[in-house]
Amino acid sequence: MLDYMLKELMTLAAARKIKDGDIVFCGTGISMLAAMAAKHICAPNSVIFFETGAIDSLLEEVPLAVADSRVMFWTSVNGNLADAFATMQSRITGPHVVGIMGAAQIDKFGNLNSTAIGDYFKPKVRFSGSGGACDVASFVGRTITFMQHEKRKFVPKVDYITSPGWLDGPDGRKKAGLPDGGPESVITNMATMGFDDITREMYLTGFFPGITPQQILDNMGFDIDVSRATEVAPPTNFELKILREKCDPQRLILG
Amino acid sequence: MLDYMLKELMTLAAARKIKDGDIVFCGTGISMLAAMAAKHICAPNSVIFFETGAIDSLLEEVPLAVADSRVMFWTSVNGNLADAFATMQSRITGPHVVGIMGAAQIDKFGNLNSTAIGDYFKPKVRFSGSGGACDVASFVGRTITFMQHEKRKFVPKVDYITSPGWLDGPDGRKKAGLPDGGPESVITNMATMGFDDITREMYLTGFFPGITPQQILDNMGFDIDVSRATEVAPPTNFELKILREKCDPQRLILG
Amino acid sequence: MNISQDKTISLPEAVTKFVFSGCHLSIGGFTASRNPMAAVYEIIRQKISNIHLYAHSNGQGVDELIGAGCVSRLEIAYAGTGRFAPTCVRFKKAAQSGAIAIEDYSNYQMTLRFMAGAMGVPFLPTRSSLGTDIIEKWGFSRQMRSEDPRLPDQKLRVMDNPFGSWGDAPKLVLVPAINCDVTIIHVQKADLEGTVRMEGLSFSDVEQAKCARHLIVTCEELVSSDFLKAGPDQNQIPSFCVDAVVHIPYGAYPTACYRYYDYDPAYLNAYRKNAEDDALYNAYLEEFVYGVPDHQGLLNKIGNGRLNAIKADPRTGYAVGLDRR
Amino acid sequence: MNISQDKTISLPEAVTKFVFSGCHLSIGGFTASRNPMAAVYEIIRQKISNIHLYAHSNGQGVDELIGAGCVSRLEIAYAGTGRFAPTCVRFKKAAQSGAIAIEDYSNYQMTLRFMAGAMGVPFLPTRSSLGTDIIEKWGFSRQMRSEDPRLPDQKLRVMDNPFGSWGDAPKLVLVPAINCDVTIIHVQKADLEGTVRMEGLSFSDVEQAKCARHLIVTCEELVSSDFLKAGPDQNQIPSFCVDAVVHIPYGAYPTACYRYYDYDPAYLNAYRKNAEDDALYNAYLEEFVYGVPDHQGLLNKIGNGRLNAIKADPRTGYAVGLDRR
Repeated sequence: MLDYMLKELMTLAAARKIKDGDIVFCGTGISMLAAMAAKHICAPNSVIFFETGAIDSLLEEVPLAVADSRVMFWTSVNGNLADAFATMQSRITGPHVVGIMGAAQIDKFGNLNSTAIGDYFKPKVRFSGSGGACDVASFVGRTITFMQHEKRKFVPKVDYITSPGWLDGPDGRKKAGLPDGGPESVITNMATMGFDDITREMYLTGFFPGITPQQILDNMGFDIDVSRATEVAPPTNFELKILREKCDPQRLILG
Repeated sequence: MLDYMLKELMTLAAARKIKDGDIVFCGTGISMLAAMAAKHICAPNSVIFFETGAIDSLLEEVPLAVADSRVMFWTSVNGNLADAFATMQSRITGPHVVGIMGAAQIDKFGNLNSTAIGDYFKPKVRFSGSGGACDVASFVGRTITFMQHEKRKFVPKVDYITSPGWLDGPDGRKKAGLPDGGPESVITNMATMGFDDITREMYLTGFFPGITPQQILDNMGFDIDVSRATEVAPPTNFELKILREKCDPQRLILG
Repeated sequence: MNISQDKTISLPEAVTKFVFSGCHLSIGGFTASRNPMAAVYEIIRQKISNIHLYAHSNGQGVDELIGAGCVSRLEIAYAGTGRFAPTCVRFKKAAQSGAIAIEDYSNYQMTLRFMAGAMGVPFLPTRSSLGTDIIEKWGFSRQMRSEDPRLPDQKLRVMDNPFGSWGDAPKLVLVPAINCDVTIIHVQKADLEGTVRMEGLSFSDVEQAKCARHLIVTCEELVSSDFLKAGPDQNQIPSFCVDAVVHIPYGAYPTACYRYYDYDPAYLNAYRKNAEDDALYNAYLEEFVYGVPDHQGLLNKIGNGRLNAIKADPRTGYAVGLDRR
Repeated sequence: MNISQDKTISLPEAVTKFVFSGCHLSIGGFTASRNPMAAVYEIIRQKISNIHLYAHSNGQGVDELIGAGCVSRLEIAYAGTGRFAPTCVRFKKAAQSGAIAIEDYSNYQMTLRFMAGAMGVPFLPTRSSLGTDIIEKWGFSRQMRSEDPRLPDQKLRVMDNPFGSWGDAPKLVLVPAINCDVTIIHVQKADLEGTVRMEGLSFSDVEQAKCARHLIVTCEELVSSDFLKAGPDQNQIPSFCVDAVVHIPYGAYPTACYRYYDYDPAYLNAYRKNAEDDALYNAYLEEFVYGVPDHQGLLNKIGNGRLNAIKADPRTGYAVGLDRR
């Protein structure tokens, strides 16, 4: 068995979900590594783009922010925020976009909080705020969310809905007036989760090697169906090689 | 007395109305010559721009369309239509824009028709349509309109309001919800006209040398006040030199 | 959406694949510049009819499509070709005879309508045209609109500012988005995947390109992706918006393509003269459009002498001293 | 509006002239790139307070203005400095202590708000944030809004699509325009009159620039108008939008300026550490901001060694191999 870090498996689990031809919206950190890895592993014709307007950046070095000069070098188009978000809101390109995001809290319908813990007006902990996350979650065909698997992060009700998931269930997005699309999967340091096609509730799709479904449930603030879960395939030699040698050779993100 | 063409005096009469610092919107033809002449004569810091997005074009040769490659060469910024019209609609730059336009018909409130004569749905004569004219007339601080002085062009009621003047009088623009600003002057091959500050009705401000106010009235489909008119100064030697040598040396527009 | 890394295709194939009778089409360019003329002539040769056409100030392309009988409905701001035809002649005749249905907007409104389509919103607001007949007179009737799901139910809407006095704009005109079936633009440079670089003014080509379900890009030069990636600040359209790339030098002829060639005054003047008379116009179509197999055929007929005369000067991007009378 | 042909002015003069206590200010840049830091530090040195600040994802500039006590109200989408501070530290403290009033939007909403201001319309529509607390929770109360004519009466409005099913968007969120008193952006190149060329991504700087009553442009290089006019497709802001041009090399330091220099990881990491502790932060301000007479003073303190380390590589536009831990 190969020696790998959980962070590597998380990244690859996301990369495997990217389809050829997807337009991949990502931030920095492991979401960007996942997008980069996917281009080498399973989606050679996918295009990475950033909310700052950079499309198809070469990424010779890992950027530390989506506005990093490293995203501006050797791109197809250097646009701006207005362009980038229009691509996602567009009825033509938007459905082909997969957004990879993160958050401080998530609920069973995949609603995300990246704004504040506690009362919005007197926050216990204040975070950065939406950035483009709310826009991406509102517009695009599907989203993948990275989370740390902790009880305080998987909560019955997020303190603030920054980015819409399925809202309050099957008709939530439709009632709110949002486009089709929504959360597809959640990837943590323990598991992968999807959302039921009918109920739109989160369920366990995969558990990482060495982790049991019960351990996963023990680290969540709400129950999910675990009956459909299978073990997530560990990284292949090829996948690890791509990730380590092509995507983050300096280990700025993988550590 | 200098020998000059009426077309030259028309052009110069418009040029004289451009103030230093004005942002000058113009089309092709004599409106552009007027803008070019003004830069040399009275408004060195005025900036010429075109609805196609070209700003401050050098204009080494006279363009025959606002999309002519000649407007794209040696400009400050090559933008696009969205930029150009936003500059005019903007509450900050719009009031500083003077628009120079033309039309097939005009009424006493300076409303312009460049769409159709007769019934819109079964036009007797169809013209090109608004282009940017309606936008300019809606947005900018003041407009100058070039007309041929003919009865069929100065009509009591235009067949189609393409570009808003003062609409139906003093409160017309306000009632319609338009910004401040509106028609400032009309320049023909016989005269210059303004609009009364109170009634917003057209009145004669100047008659060309050799033309009487009565001749002017005889060539209009409605009456205007001629009591405030004075003779328009003929072109100076300097003005003619600028126009002929700097603005249209090939006489593509002046003929 | 086409995700392949080589989207090049011949012009006849591209037109056959994406342009169909009854389709909603928009074409780029402005008056006598960068009209996708090679594609326009190919549409005419393929006798595609009943087109619902959108343009802002497109001149020559619109007039030739109308003249050849390809168009049944037109939404437009301006139909003129600069000094060569202050009002496009076949357009004028079609409007006066009632041969086509026309709906008028302003240039900014058409631009905003393409932009709304590109942005994925159903409308955008402007203050343009308040108090005018652009609001009062609908070229397409309410009934026609309600019967056609491909048209918005209203030409445009005037609304009170929902933010009260904010922005000092008591009323707004909402213009509906255009989401057409296909847009065709002609550009200076593209790569195999479809990344586009336009030089000089881009008009509203970017918005037109992005509001369409399918986009055909015809280009003067097919360049390498590396060439474009070395100057990405100058590229405007990403490959994922593009369905077909057609390499067709002089693809805007007889209109101008900045830095490549000028408009051809001889062609445009002769066109106007022919357009005035139905018999002459039919003869023009027979000789210059139907009578040639493709755009190269037209260029061969024009000959190197005239093409050389309109060749762009490298310093200015147009043909300096060209006889434009 | 300034129509003179030479708008250059010193940074202290520009700040004194256009930035005032209580003013509505927007600053350009994004997280750790092209923040107008020299201007930010000058505002702090001039002890301008009670600023109503607008930004989308501005990181370092926003945090330093908040940390120094210059800001009383903030409208923002994201306050983070990339990996250097996923949430800006002084912002976080101010939010948690209630020291400043904050109103949250998304990045696209802030961009559209600047764009609406630049376009001269009171709002623009989007589908973003439907169903979320960005709509439900207003950082500024209805009462505060109704009492302040410089704020729209509503944070945003949800409306039914006035064109029915057109565009398949049953509901829209209308976001109100921002028309601020002054915007400050830092760019790569400008001429004396103020024509601007940004290189790499322009973020929302163009929209921010055009929505403001006054615009201060700080630039790395003052270039000739002829230089800019030789490549006008690459210029974004015309001179008539610009009130003041300030030539200030390293004006974005410690954030990055594409093709000129990278961000300074040492500065940003030390900043974050200092920001965590009030005493350390005051010492930081005393030493690095109040303790230097101007931006050059800060650069002198940093020293050529570190400035050389972040110098951009000409091929890539950033400092290749820079130690960024």
